Amino acid sequence: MAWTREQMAAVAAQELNDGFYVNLGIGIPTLVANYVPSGMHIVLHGENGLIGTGPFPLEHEVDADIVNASKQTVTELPLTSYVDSATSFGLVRGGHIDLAILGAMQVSETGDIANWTVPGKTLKGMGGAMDLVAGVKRVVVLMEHTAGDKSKLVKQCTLPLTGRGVVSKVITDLGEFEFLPEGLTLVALAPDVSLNEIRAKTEASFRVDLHGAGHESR
Amino acid sequence: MAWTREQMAAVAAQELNDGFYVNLGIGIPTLVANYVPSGMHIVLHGENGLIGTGPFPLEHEVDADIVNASKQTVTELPLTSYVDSATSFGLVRGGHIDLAILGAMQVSETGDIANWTVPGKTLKGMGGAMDLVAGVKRVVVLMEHTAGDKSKLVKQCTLPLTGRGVVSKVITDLGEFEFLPEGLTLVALAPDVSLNEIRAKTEASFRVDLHGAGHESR
Amino acid sequence: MIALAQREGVFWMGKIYEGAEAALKGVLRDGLTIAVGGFGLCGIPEHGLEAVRQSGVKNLTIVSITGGTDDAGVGVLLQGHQVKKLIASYVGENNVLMDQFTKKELEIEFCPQGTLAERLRAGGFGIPAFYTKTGVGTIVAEGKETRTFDGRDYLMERGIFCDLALVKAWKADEEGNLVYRKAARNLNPVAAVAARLTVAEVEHLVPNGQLDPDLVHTPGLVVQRVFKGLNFKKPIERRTTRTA
Amino acid sequence: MIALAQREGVFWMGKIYEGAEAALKGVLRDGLTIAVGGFGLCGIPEHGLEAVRQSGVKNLTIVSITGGTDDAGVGVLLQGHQVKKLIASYVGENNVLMDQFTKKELEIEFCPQGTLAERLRAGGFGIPAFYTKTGVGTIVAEGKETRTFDGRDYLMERGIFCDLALVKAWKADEEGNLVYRKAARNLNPVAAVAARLTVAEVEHLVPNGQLDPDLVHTPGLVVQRVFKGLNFKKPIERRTTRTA
Repeated sequence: MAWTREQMAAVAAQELNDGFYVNLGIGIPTLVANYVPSGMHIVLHGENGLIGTGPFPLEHEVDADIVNASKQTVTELPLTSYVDSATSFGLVRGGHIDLAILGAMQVSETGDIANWTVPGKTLKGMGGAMDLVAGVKRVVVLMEHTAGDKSKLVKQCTLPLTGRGVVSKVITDLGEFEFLPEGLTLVALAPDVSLNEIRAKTEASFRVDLHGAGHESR
Repeated sequence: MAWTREQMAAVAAQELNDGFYVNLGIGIPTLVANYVPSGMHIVLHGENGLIGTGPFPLEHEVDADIVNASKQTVTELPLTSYVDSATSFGLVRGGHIDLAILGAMQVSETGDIANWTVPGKTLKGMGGAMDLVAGVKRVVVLMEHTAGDKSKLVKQCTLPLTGRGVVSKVITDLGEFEFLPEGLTLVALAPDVSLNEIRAKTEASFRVDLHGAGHESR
Repeated sequence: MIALAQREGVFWMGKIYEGAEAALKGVLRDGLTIAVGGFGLCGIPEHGLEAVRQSGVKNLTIVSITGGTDDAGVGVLLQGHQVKKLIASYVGENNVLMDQFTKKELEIEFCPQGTLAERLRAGGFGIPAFYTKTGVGTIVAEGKETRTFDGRDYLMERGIFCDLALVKAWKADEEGNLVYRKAARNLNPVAAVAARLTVAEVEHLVPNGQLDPDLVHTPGLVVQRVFKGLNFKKPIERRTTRTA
Repeated sequence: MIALAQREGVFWMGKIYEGAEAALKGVLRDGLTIAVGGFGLCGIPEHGLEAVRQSGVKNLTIVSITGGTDDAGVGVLLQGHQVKKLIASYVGENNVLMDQFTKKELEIEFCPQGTLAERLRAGGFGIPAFYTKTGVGTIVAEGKETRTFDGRDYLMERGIFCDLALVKAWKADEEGNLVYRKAARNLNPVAAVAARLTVAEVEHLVPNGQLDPDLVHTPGLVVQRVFKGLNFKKPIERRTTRTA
């Protein structure tokens, strides 16, 4: 049985460490905030300049000047600070953010990621996505394993890239993959998902190491 | 009769315009602050990050955290703001400071300036001098015309340069020189100083135009 | 402190103007390059943008994080077909923009958001170019120099310096010192340094001496004109709430 | 907000330490590159420097605006012959330094002050190199790439990233958010971003929630360790006063 979106978020939450500064992308990554282990100190970085993002506001707390990088109204925490866009992305580019958990349309077996545009569809722009994948210390992708019947974990991205060789881990509804020095490696399977099933649904070449691993990934 | 230091400062004060942000170097340039025409709005930029420098403090006002670029204790004004070193010099480099009035050891006929070190003497370092001459919109030098019997306005600087082709005007105790498109031009003489005297004491080649000029200098 | 003098003709009259139209008088013309503060609709110079719209100037190049929405932010200038080129990182919320882009009436230069902010800061701070790993190996790298430092590849990106910057702050004093409020700061401080003329609109105007000098985000040194905006709309792009 | 947990072993114990020695425990070793905040003696991390002195580590590379004085600022490290190389813009007030430099015990890389500050910011913000007109045509240009942009010459300067940054702030909260006071801010904010480990000493430590989030100059995100310094000397290099 494949992982649900919630379960995928829970798996991704295992990437968190106490004291981490984390950037969460829109979609499934947003759910990771619900799975921070209790007592763990995690600060969410919003690349629009809000460091220490709180939950959505109560109706009477809504403040047009407090928004996250998805332009949603949010709240402050007692530890919150604000910086300008150049500083916020300087922190990203300089590797000061420990972890980014992002969605993707394609990830290649060499760690390339495509998550900003589909040619022929409405053009939106990369926003801060290219900065994040290039700059954050560790990039974890949360995505469905397939789109229709096509693998999203590919030999080579066919969509325009967001970054090249930047992904450290991919968590799909079927399993968990690490980019290790030896190459893309399947390190966990969702319950009742077989190796044969995941092989059939994966275009990318990958190794299998379901025991250990994970400590030396980039 | 040559200009005194005070008179040189008063001549330099004619460079000021209402609303100017000005950086004053140590030595004679410091005196220019005493000749700001009354009612004129001038803000002094201290490159250590104090924008809007006030006068020296009264004894009881001394604050170790309020110093100018010469590390002297100074005071704030109601319009003062503080920035960090990178921002302060960003403002310099970006051409946001209207005028710098600086001392010099040599200025060449092409507008090179040497004012930071004399080989063989104690090494101190350029501090912010190279940033200022390269970045500020208009650089005016206040210096004695000669050192001993040697002209400080030279064909080519023999001392290590602070900047190349950056000086707009030189005011010495003997006269006032502009760097015009036509070249270095003597535009004013101190009282009772003759053209012959200034020619004899000046190594640099210069034109003479004691009427008009001054509006098209770089 | 020297009091701010009122000005006639060549005299300096201080930095405070009566509204957007007055603050932009003599400045607007066709073909300007304008840096616009704000992230989406948060912290946008709404009065300044409206005044540019009403002026009818055309062929503008706009530098901003987003293209705004159909009827707010930079979107108000697109409505009037006033924009020739947009340098932005995201344009997802604007149908007017998409229509003009599809018809090739509008040129868009996509720039990663962090690179965009840094290009404005660089341009404003006398740095003509810098290197970044953002965008290496992507279409953003096309036509740009790639260079290796310490074994890693980087792109060269150019600084941007504009004719005009429109920024929105929370408070200003008479000197033009600006304080932004919360996430409405965003691109405003770098837009403010990246132009020959910076016009700031603020919610509150206070006398000199009323702002904490340690809290000033943008020194008045880079701000030439300031006005107090009346009735800020402060639109919210995505109102999201939780229930207690 | 999630409370700061105390830590044993591998658990995170928050950022607050009891004094300089505790905050630098396990960090100091020979050969480190250390960014040091302060301008002259204004805003220097005096307790951190003293702890480095007492540790006796050697062959340090120090990045700071000045070389301090004979007995204060970076000067305390020179006294103990702990510095191999100094990257600075001004060293005029220190005889110990001059002596070591003359005897070739100390290497000095002179760097224009604005370039120095920008190199630290660049290094901390993932920019390996940038161009500046500062120093073109001077000895600072020797050995550096000169490049023409839009008809003007610029030098390429490299970012600096350090093993350790020692900074001094006025206030910090438990998160490590820092607020500097007046001209004591200077190099501290760029030093703080330009190191793998940043240790901040502060005059006042306050609980989270006590700092205005708009006033934070350095976000705790880049600050790993904080301690409250006792009995700051805050030496004044040139006490100048006027009479009423």
